[in-house]
Amino acid sequence: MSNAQTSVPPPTRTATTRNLGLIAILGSVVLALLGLFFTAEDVVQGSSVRIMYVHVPTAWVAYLAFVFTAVCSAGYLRGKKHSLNLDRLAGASAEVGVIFMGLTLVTGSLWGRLSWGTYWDWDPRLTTTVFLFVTYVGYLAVRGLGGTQQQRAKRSAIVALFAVIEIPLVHFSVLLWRSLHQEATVLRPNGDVRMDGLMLFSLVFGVAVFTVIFAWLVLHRNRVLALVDAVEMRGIDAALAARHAEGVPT
Amino acid sequence: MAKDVGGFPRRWVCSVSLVSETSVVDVRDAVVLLGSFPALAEATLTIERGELVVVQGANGAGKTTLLRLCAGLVPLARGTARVMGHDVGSNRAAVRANVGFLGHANGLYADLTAGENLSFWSDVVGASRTEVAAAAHRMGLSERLLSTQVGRLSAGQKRRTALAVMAVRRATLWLLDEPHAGLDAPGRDEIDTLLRDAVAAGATVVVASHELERSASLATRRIEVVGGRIVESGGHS
Amino acid sequence: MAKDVGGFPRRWVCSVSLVSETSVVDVRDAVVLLGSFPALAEATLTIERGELVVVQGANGAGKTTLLRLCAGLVPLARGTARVMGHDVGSNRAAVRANVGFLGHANGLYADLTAGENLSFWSDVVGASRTEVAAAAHRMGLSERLLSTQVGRLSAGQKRRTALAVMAVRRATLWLLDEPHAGLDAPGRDEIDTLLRDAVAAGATVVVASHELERSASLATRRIEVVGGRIVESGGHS
Amino acid sequence: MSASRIVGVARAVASKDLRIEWRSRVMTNQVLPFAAIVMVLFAFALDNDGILQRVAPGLVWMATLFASLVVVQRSFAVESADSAIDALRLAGVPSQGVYLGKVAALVVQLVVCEAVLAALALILYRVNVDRHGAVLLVTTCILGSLGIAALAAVYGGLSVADRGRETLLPLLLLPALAPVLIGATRATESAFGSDGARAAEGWPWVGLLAVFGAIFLFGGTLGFGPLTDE
Amino acid sequence: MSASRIVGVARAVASKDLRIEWRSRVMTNQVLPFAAIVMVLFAFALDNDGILQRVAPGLVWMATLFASLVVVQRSFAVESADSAIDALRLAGVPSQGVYLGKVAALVVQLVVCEAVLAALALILYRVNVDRHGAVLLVTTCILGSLGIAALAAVYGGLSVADRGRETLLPLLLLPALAPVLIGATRATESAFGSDGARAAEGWPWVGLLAVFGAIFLFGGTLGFGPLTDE
Ligand code: HEM
Ligand SMILES: Nc1ncnc2c1ncn2[C@@H]1O[C@H](COP(=O)(O)OP(=O)(O)OP(=O)(O)O)[C@@H](O)[C@H]1O
Ligand SMILES: Nc1ncnc2c1ncn2[C@@H]1O[C@H](COP(=O)(O)OP(=O)(O)OP(=O)(O)O)[C@@H](O)[C@H]1O
Ligand SMILES: [Mg+2]
Ligand SMILES: [Mg+2]
Repeated sequence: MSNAQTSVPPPTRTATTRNLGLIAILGSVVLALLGLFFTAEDVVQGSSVRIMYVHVPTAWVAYLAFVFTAVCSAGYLRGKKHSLNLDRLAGASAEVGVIFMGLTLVTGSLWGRLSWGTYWDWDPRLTTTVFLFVTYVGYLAVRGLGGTQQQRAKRSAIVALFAVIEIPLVHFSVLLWRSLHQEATVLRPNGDVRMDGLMLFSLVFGVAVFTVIFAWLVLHRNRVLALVDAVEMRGIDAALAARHAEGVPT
Repeated sequence: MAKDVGGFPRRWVCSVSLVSETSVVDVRDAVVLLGSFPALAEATLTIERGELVVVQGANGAGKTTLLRLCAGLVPLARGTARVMGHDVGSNRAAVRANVGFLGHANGLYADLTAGENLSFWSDVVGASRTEVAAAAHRMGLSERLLSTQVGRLSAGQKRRTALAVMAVRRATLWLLDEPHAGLDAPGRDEIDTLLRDAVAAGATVVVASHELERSASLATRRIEVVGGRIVESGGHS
Repeated sequence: MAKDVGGFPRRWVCSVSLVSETSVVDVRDAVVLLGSFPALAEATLTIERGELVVVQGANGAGKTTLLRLCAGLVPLARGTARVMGHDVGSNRAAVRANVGFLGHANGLYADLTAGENLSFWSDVVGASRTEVAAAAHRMGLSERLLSTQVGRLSAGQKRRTALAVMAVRRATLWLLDEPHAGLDAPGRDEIDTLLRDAVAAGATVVVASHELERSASLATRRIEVVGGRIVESGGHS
Repeated sequence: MSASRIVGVARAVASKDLRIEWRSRVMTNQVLPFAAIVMVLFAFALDNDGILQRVAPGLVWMATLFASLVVVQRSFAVESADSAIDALRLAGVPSQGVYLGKVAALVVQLVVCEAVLAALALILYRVNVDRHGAVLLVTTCILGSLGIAALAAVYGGLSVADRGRETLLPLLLLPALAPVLIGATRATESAFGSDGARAAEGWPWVGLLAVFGAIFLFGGTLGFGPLTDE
Repeated sequence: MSASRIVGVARAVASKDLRIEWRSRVMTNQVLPFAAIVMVLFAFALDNDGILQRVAPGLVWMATLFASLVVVQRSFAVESADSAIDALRLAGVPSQGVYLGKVAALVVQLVVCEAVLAALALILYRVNVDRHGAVLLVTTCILGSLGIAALAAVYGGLSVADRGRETLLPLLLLPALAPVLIGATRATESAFGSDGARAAEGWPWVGLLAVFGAIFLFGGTLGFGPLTDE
């Protein structure tokens, strides 16, 4: 049943992936140049505003990754043949998403240190970010529970659907949190940052670059996961042989 | 009105007849992984309706796993398994609805009394009070025992309660893992009668057992599990 | 140096000889209450050193309770009970130090591997690595099983591990509650040999069992528990 | 599966769970004393100024969260202890029935817990609740419990399937429940009038809780079967 | 019973318990996440004014208390699950050895838990600890854990003896531990400098903790055998 789905996956050495990789590298270089040299310093924040070109794209692409995970999971559950490939895509996307969300946390903390003088503040969005991060760490833990590959796929697909409805729930409830009461404590200059054209362009460009990096990583990670599954299936053959030998009296 | 066959309600027989064209159990090259260990390693087995099959084999050979596979409790890694015409991989609910299973554990709630356990399970499967009372009586559960918390019963009394629960269930395929363990001599005889009656009423019974003498007299067929495979399959006795 | 008798270290024999003047078990009119239920109701029993006594009786008769009383695990409500010369009521520590007990449960830690369980218990009772290895080998525990968590073993493999733990212990009085349950045929034979060896080495063995044929060949004496009393006591075979 | 069958199974499961709880008193002897001592100790620690009234709602719901962890773990430990879960799977009953029964029993236990905690808070922290506040409080408790129970039962079912998996439960449950906790705390603050909040301000939060409850219950009813079905 | 035998048994029991914990990760996956989320939510709830720093020590110890309940229950559940406790009783080992082994394993787990919680408090609540404070903090953690573990193991042993009795544990343990909790909280407050307390003020509390620890440990060593011996 699942044998066919775990045969050796197609190679990633296709023109598309290679080009994606190239674009990702070039894009990163351009983004670094834009961010570090061409964009202006911020009036208030000085040079530290340059963190934004990593911070914001990683956050948004992490959201994207989680949504993609959910889409793949729904596809897995709806599909007649329960494609393990969709499941692996979901897993790969969540892994990359967790990494990006982690990057958001790290860059945010560093930025916070520079602009607020502290690594952490009890801002709603920061708290949201932590909850989401933990949620998807939990999702990855569910993937690691063991069992057959189809079991893993089914379980984690359902958990992914639960997790993704948490994104808006967590997001809005925590935003409402302050808005109902005192709001002045929010230190972060949300929309207040005046953006000139180049800054805005760099930000959008950053998002694009990180999206390409995301796609590239997911493609490769997906292949690795497929290989891991295939290796697991091969391991079964050896285990079967050993098991059969048990019956032979010594 | 449904007439009883050997003490069992007629509806069992009816529901069996719906799928009588195919084998009750049809397992082919089944591989079941527990962790990464192939507890069943390409096992192949066919059981026809009305058989009383005794499964033997060394400790760890895979008897329990075979029964759990037939009950749709463990996933299949490779091969095929059809039980009562339903695919165990894709249509577990249908399989489970018609299977009665008694494992090494009793599946009872220790905090509830034996009577409460029985009536919970009968509520769940929709059995009547009289069926419950009959099953309890059959397994020798006195009023005193029925009102004692299961956690306080002796090992054999627990097993008897579990068997009563099993008997209340309207299963067309009975899967029992060492049902004799812990029972006294009259209890063992009672089980044998229970299983024979079930077969007479049209059910199919698979019993894993280490008691070779006892099972020899009970079985219509004996099979042996060795190293995760069914290697030797005796003919009908 | 201690020389072995029938595979068992000499020191067992020595420690037995210290209390050889009295009966190993001497229970008189013992009443044991579980909750308010008299699981033992004025039971009287004497067992001499070197006997291999099989205890039979219906489910709930009180066999387990009798064994637990001899092990000093349940308190005496009335009557007297002396085990190896020590009063079970007042000097439990002395009783327990010389008793090996295997109940319906295995007493193993499910999260530890079989090997870790064995070495924990041998550390606790002070047995050597070679004794442990010998016991594991004797009970058929392979390297693979020894490095598998007990919670994942099959029912019989767990029982084998528990028996290996039991064998590692230097008991002078062995109390076993249905040791055969769950074991395959070779395992059952192995236990019988183990018990006979223990008796040969000077230990005393009490086994509760429902397997009448098997225990008949094993026992030097058979007793029956009926309604919390020992009513019928066959002579030495 | 017919709806009446689902309801029947749900009722059987819920009453069984409640009876077991009644016998074993895990809630009364284990959860409530802990929660109570936490509240008392806080009362001691933060006596002097108005902090207490401010913390009270948060404490009540934190304690409820704790209770829900213990209770849901227990609720599924009972199923796995002697493999009753296998028997349930094999009874051919609709998993929706089992799920709804579990949720119902959890809700009852959590509401009891909250009632005790809220009463404690009222007494210890000298909180005053007017009639409007009382209505708000009761609604909050019921909807909050529903949201917690609906999600806890799903993840509890996932974690029961295999030995050692139960440690996953808090990891999955806690971040997901954070919004419920926040909503319930906010609504309770309004009911308690902490920080000068007025009861009317609490109703939007109650609405949020209702949404959570509905979503989780719906998702749970669909997802419980496949998740627990190994 | 010779002292070396006691130490040998204690070591075997402690390492067995720690290994089981290592395998099952109840502490890391279950207790710590809960404690952490409690601290996060509190931080979130009580952000603006200086309350956080004031509550931090209390929270750390409340979380430790919670952890100790879970851990000690688990520590004895492991013994009763498959009746290993019977085997332990029958092994002819000195009960003092079993007790001390249990206590040692508990102390290790609790200290780890406190370290994490204290670190969290330092980061999340922006508490500053100077060198003197750090020494005080470490001493407090060790002695506090010892007191909790020494008492918890006794009552844990009592509660394991019979089915259903485990729910008694919190009821027995919590009131008895209140003084330890208060002492430890006060000492930690001094270490954290909450409310302008100075580190030097904490040492008398540490002395109190030491006294508690010693008394409980002594009493436990004597009482554990008779209490668990059914
Ligand atoms: C640990 C600290 C931080 C975390 C976890 C964090 C997290 C996030 C997240 C998750 C987003 C995406 C929000 C969304 O679109 O829904 C975001 C956006 C953003 N963050 Fe941060 N952040 C942190 C610190 C900071 C700091 C210190 C600044 C600037 C002073 C900052 C400035 C921004 C800006 C400008 C955006 C994009 C605009 C927007 O809010 O939509 N962040 N951050
Ligand atoms: N997670 C695991 N890792 C390694 N081996 C495992 C795991 N789970 C199960 N096993 C092995 O799989 C086999 C399970 O066999 P099963 O329980 O079906 O045996 P059985 O024939 O019922 O034996 P018994 O007669 O003892 O009941 C055992 O050999 C067991 O050691
Ligand atoms: N708390 C209690 N309340 C009422 N009856 C109890 C209680 N605890 C134990 N019993 C009864 O005490 C008896 C215990 O007997 P015991 O366990 O010794 O039986 P046994 O001979 O070992 O039976 P088996 O062959 O089933 O193992 C049982 O009849 C049980 O129902
Ligand atoms: Mg088996
Ligand atoms: Mg018994």
